[in-house]
Amino acid sequence: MTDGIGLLIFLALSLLLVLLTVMQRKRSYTLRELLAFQRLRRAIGLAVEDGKRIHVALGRGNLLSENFGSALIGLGVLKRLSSVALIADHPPIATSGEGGLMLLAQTGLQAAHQRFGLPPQDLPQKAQLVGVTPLSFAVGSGMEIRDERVAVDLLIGHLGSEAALICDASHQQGNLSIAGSDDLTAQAVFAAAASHPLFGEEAYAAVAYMDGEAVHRASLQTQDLARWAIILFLIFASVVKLIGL
Amino acid sequence: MEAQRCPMCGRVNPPGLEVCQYCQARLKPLWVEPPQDSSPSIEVGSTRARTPSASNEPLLPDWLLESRLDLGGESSPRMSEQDDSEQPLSEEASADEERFGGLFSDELGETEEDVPEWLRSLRDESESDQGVTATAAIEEGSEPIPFWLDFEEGKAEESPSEAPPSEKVLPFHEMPFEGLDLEDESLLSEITAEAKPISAEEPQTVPPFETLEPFLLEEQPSFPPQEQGVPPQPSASTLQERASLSPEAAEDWMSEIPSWLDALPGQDWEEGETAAPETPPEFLEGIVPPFVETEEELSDIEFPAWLGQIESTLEPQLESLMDTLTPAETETLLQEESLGEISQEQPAQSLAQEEIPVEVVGPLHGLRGILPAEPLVAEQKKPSKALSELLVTDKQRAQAELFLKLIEEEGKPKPMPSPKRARPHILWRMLIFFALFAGAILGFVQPQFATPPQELSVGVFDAMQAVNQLPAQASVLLVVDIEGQDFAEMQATTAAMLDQMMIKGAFFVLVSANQSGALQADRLLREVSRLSGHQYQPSSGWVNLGYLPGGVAGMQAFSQSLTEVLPFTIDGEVAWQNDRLRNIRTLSDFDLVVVITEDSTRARQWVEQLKGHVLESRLLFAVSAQVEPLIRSYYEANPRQIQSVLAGIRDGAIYETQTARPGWAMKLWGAYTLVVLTAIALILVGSVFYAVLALLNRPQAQGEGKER
Amino acid sequence: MTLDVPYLDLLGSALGVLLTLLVFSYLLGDHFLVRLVFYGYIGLMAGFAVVIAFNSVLYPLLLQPLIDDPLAGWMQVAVPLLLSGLLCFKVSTRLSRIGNLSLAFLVGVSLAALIGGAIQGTLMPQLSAVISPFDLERSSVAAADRFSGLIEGFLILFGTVATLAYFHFGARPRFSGSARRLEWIEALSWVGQIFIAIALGLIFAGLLRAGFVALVERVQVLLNFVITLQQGF
Amino acid sequence: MKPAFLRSPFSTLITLLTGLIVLLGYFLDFEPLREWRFRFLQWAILLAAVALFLGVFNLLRVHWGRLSESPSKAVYSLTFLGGFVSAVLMAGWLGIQHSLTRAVVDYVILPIEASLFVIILVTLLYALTRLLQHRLSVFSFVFLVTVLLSLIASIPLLGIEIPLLHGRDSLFSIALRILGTAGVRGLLIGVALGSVVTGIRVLFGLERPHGD
Repeated sequence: MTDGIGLLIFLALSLLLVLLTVMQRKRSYTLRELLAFQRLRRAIGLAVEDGKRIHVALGRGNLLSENFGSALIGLGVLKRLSSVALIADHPPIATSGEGGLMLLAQTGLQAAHQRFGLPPQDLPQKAQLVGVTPLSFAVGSGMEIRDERVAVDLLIGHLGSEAALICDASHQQGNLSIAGSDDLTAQAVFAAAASHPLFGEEAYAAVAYMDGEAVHRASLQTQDLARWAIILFLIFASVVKLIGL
Repeated sequence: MEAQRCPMCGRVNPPGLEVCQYCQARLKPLWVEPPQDSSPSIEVGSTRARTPSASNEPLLPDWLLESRLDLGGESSPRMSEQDDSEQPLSEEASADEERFGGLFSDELGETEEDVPEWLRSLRDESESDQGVTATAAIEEGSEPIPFWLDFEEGKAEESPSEAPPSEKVLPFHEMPFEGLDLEDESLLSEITAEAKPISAEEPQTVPPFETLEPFLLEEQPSFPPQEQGVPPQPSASTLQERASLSPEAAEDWMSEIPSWLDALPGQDWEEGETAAPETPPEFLEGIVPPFVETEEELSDIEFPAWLGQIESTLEPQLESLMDTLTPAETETLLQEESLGEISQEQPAQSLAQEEIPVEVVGPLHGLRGILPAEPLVAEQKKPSKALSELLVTDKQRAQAELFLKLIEEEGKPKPMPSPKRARPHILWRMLIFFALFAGAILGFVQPQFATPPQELSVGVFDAMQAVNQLPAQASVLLVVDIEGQDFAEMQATTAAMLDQMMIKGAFFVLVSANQSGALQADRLLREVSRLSGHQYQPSSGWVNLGYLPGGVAGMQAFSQSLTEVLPFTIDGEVAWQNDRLRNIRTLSDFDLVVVITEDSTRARQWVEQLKGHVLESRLLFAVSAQVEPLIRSYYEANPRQIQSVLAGIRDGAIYETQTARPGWAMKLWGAYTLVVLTAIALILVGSVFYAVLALLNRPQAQGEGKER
Repeated sequence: MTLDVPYLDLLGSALGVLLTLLVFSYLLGDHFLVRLVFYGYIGLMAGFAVVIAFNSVLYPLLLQPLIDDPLAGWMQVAVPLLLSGLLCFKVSTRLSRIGNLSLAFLVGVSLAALIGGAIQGTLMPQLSAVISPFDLERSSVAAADRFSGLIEGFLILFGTVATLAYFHFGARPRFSGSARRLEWIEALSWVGQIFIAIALGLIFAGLLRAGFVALVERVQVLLNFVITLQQGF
Repeated sequence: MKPAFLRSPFSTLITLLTGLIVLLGYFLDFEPLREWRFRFLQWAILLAAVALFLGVFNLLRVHWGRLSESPSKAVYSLTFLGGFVSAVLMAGWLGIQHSLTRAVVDYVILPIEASLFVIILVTLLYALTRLLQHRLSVFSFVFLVTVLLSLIASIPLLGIEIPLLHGRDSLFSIALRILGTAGVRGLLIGVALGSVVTGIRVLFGLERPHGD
């Protein structure tokens, strides 16, 4: 029974997403303002102008679990950033704590280079697996932040308490850190230690706020609709359970 | 032969005339300076990067510095060096130089192909559509917008009727890089709305360079002494002298250091001072084509579209102005014109001489290669009031001033911005560390400060019950998903429970969904065994299945068929051949499953994946305190999804207290409580301090924000 | 205080203490020695991870079938071996496209794990957990406690709804150029952020408590070492 | 801009097919699907392990390259390579449970990790105390107060336990637990929703964050 409901949820969300993507062409979905992304846009411009890099920490999420979702967002952000920063010849650097994520990041960066007709150079340095365990990943990322003239740190992916070390390295360098994760511990850390924390679903809106493509706006619209459907369902189901139907 | 346009009044004259039929100005120049390809032209509008020498002369705009270098005959190497070493801007600037050279070149026989791309687009555009902005044209051509274009654009848009009071802009006066403005000014500056009469007593070339003179004297000691004392009036002889200087001589002179240029930027020219030098220096030659054009050249020259626009707008204005003049004013004007004619005669006679004159008065004292007398004399005429004025609106002037300020700011040495690093507040961090450290030491040295937790937590009670119900020689699956960082806490949380299991002779199967956990699992059992006095060893006491890869998928597969998913131990030995594990085939065969983790996500994943494969009554969670808020809801759910949750050192200490076997948790408890107390104090003090600091700074920050 | 460190482990303890102090010195800032420690640590962990991954994954899934039964084993491992081989091309910039097939496969399975895991592992259990306090028939709670359970359930339901409302992205553009949500959503999301703050605050406090234990353990190790030295010399 | 599935149709198709097979295996109780799902998961686990190897290889390559750079960087890289080689030799040759390997875990890895956690602790406390300075908001205030109260409630204050504050069943604990649980549930549901929609977006090739 629950399996069937799961499939139903999947199909409904898929249908909604496709429909809303098509509808975006007629009427774009207006998004609320999120300070973090306003700052990010400005910081990217300044970083590119200043010849500094942008660092994306993709986390250490296992590819074969639901942690992969936030890492996908991190990869999407990396892709957009590389499109901007390649113009200034300062491509972003990506650090990860998982081999698969590193490969995906390298593939994304390579594609970005090819889009600009540039030969991909130093990919092993630009997208690295800096450590295979949470702490070694955090320590490795921290050292990359210090060594690579980074101006903006984006921590989007599955992280844990070790994220505090990355935020601290970023803070000590005077960087802007924008951080979001699917992990609650990481979110708690970001609440205190990041310049601009992204809570819960906010991290999943990063790509939409960066490029505003139809599919990303449609994603957020889908999430909005699904969320209200969930809210209605919770209220309705609670009442039904309470009256014993 | 085509009709020729008067360089003074701008009106069209029939071909063949030597003087303008309207203003009597000479149409054919008596002397034409041969085009000097090698003569460097000033860079107009260049935004060249600063050269090292420029840093010593903060007030010297780069464009001027470059022009000076060029004039000094060292342009090529310097330029090439710069082009190699400096930013692309330098290349752009040299490209600009070429463009302007092309624009103001005397080589009027340029073909359409020779016209720079941007200029062609500009011309095409102005021919085709006057309304389209030049900026757009440049953008279409993917060319950087020349800065002056905006000014021109603004000028072209000014309608005569709506034009605000126009104002004369002096050459180099705060807009040294504006080629076209400069040109217009050189072309027309002497004839202003006020129509200042130019007399021999009025040395119009002096004031701008007045302050330079001593400097020049120092720099040019080789000039004849008699020339130094020459009064500033240009006499006929000096004019002759100038005209007699050959272009070659001028070139030779130009190869010398033009020291007067050194001081140029330092001069603060007052607005309203006499504008053009009597004999414009050579570097202006390229930007004053109307004065040096031959008749043929004049007929061939193609005026830039913007100039045509100005003319077309000004001509009616001029005519209306002439109509409004009173007879007396007209007479005065005619007198002035006749004066001009007189002065025009002498240079004409001296044209036969091939020497280029040497300036003997004023700031141009000693200079050769300045523009010859003919244009000079012609310049003194006032053929047209309207054309004499460069229409510069207040807005444009303000923009120009702003631009100059920007350039000046660029020229000023700026202190290197200190690395934008946030102050790490090392002191506060060290204070936090040492305070906590001291608290911990005090806790160890004086354990009486701490009291053990007295309450019997429901979670601990349930866990104790589950362990107590274990049969002897039970098989227990320990999922150890911990990192080294949390080892101490997890050991404190689980030590009492594991001790109880060891007392019952339980056999452990260890597995971990992370790589560190695989290393830590062994250590956990070793430490508990050692501290509690057991003799637990690998193989006899436990089997470590090692790392379970694949995240949730791996957990799921493991839950379904553990023996297939993890057939070997961490050291690659066959796992399930152990006597104590012969009866284990599925998860439900274990007497108890304990998940030990510090990761909230993995804790949740394990709950979901073990659901249905393990009885709730046989599923225990021992988690870090950080995971408690998340996992406790599963324990408190209705119906309950797990048997119990032990969270953090507190539950470990309670467990030890209840079993009356003080262990690792109780050993740390005293120091722990003091450290927590210290931390609470630090948080309170620090937060209040920084909050007050923020509140105090707030009005200031708001004020700054408003100012911005 | 009793000594927990055996004398034979003194050397190891000394190394541990030295490393502890070096890492603590990181609080003063990044420096050469602490970097050496970090790089060595990263290297060690990478080495262990490789060996563990080999023992736990590559050996049982790729090599063991071949050892057990070479013929059948080849059939079994042919596809994963091919996929793995193709993935190895990813190390080369020029030939990396060849590895895209394997990567696409890996991403496909990962996405399925992501979607399936999120729906079945999080979404549905959490939804069910929000509703469950209202299911009085299945409740195992004593009748006396049902009322408080209901109150608790209502609070959690309200908090969950408010928290969910906090994430609402859709907004209405304003004349000022900004975009703001409807007023009542704004109000609900304001309440939602309080719940989020409390949840994250609790987790943060738990993280601090875990850290305190780590600190206390380190201090104990240092003290033990000092006492051992005092007793030994 | 063309959708991702048009730019890389082959990769998108592979991703879609494998994803749908595994996903349907999740949702539908249909034996062939389950079998294929299990097989695909096994292959993916293997690929993930190979990816780890490639990641470590990449790390080795980077550090190998740095050996020829400045001496300081070379020393760091040498340390990294030394650590790696010794770990492989120890764990691979002697075994994870060998006494030498255990000693390295006990006396090198554990002290470093535990000490790093102390650094994290100090960093977090430092960040917490400066929270109100950075963001003076209701959220920050509630967050800070929750942390403080939670810490206070976790230990007896100099031997005294306040009834309403201390203990897991105290009013304060219950209130915090209820409010916290609500927040946690909302966050988790939101994250799950975001994950699912992101996954669908990539699965159907509407976006390829890792490609063209």
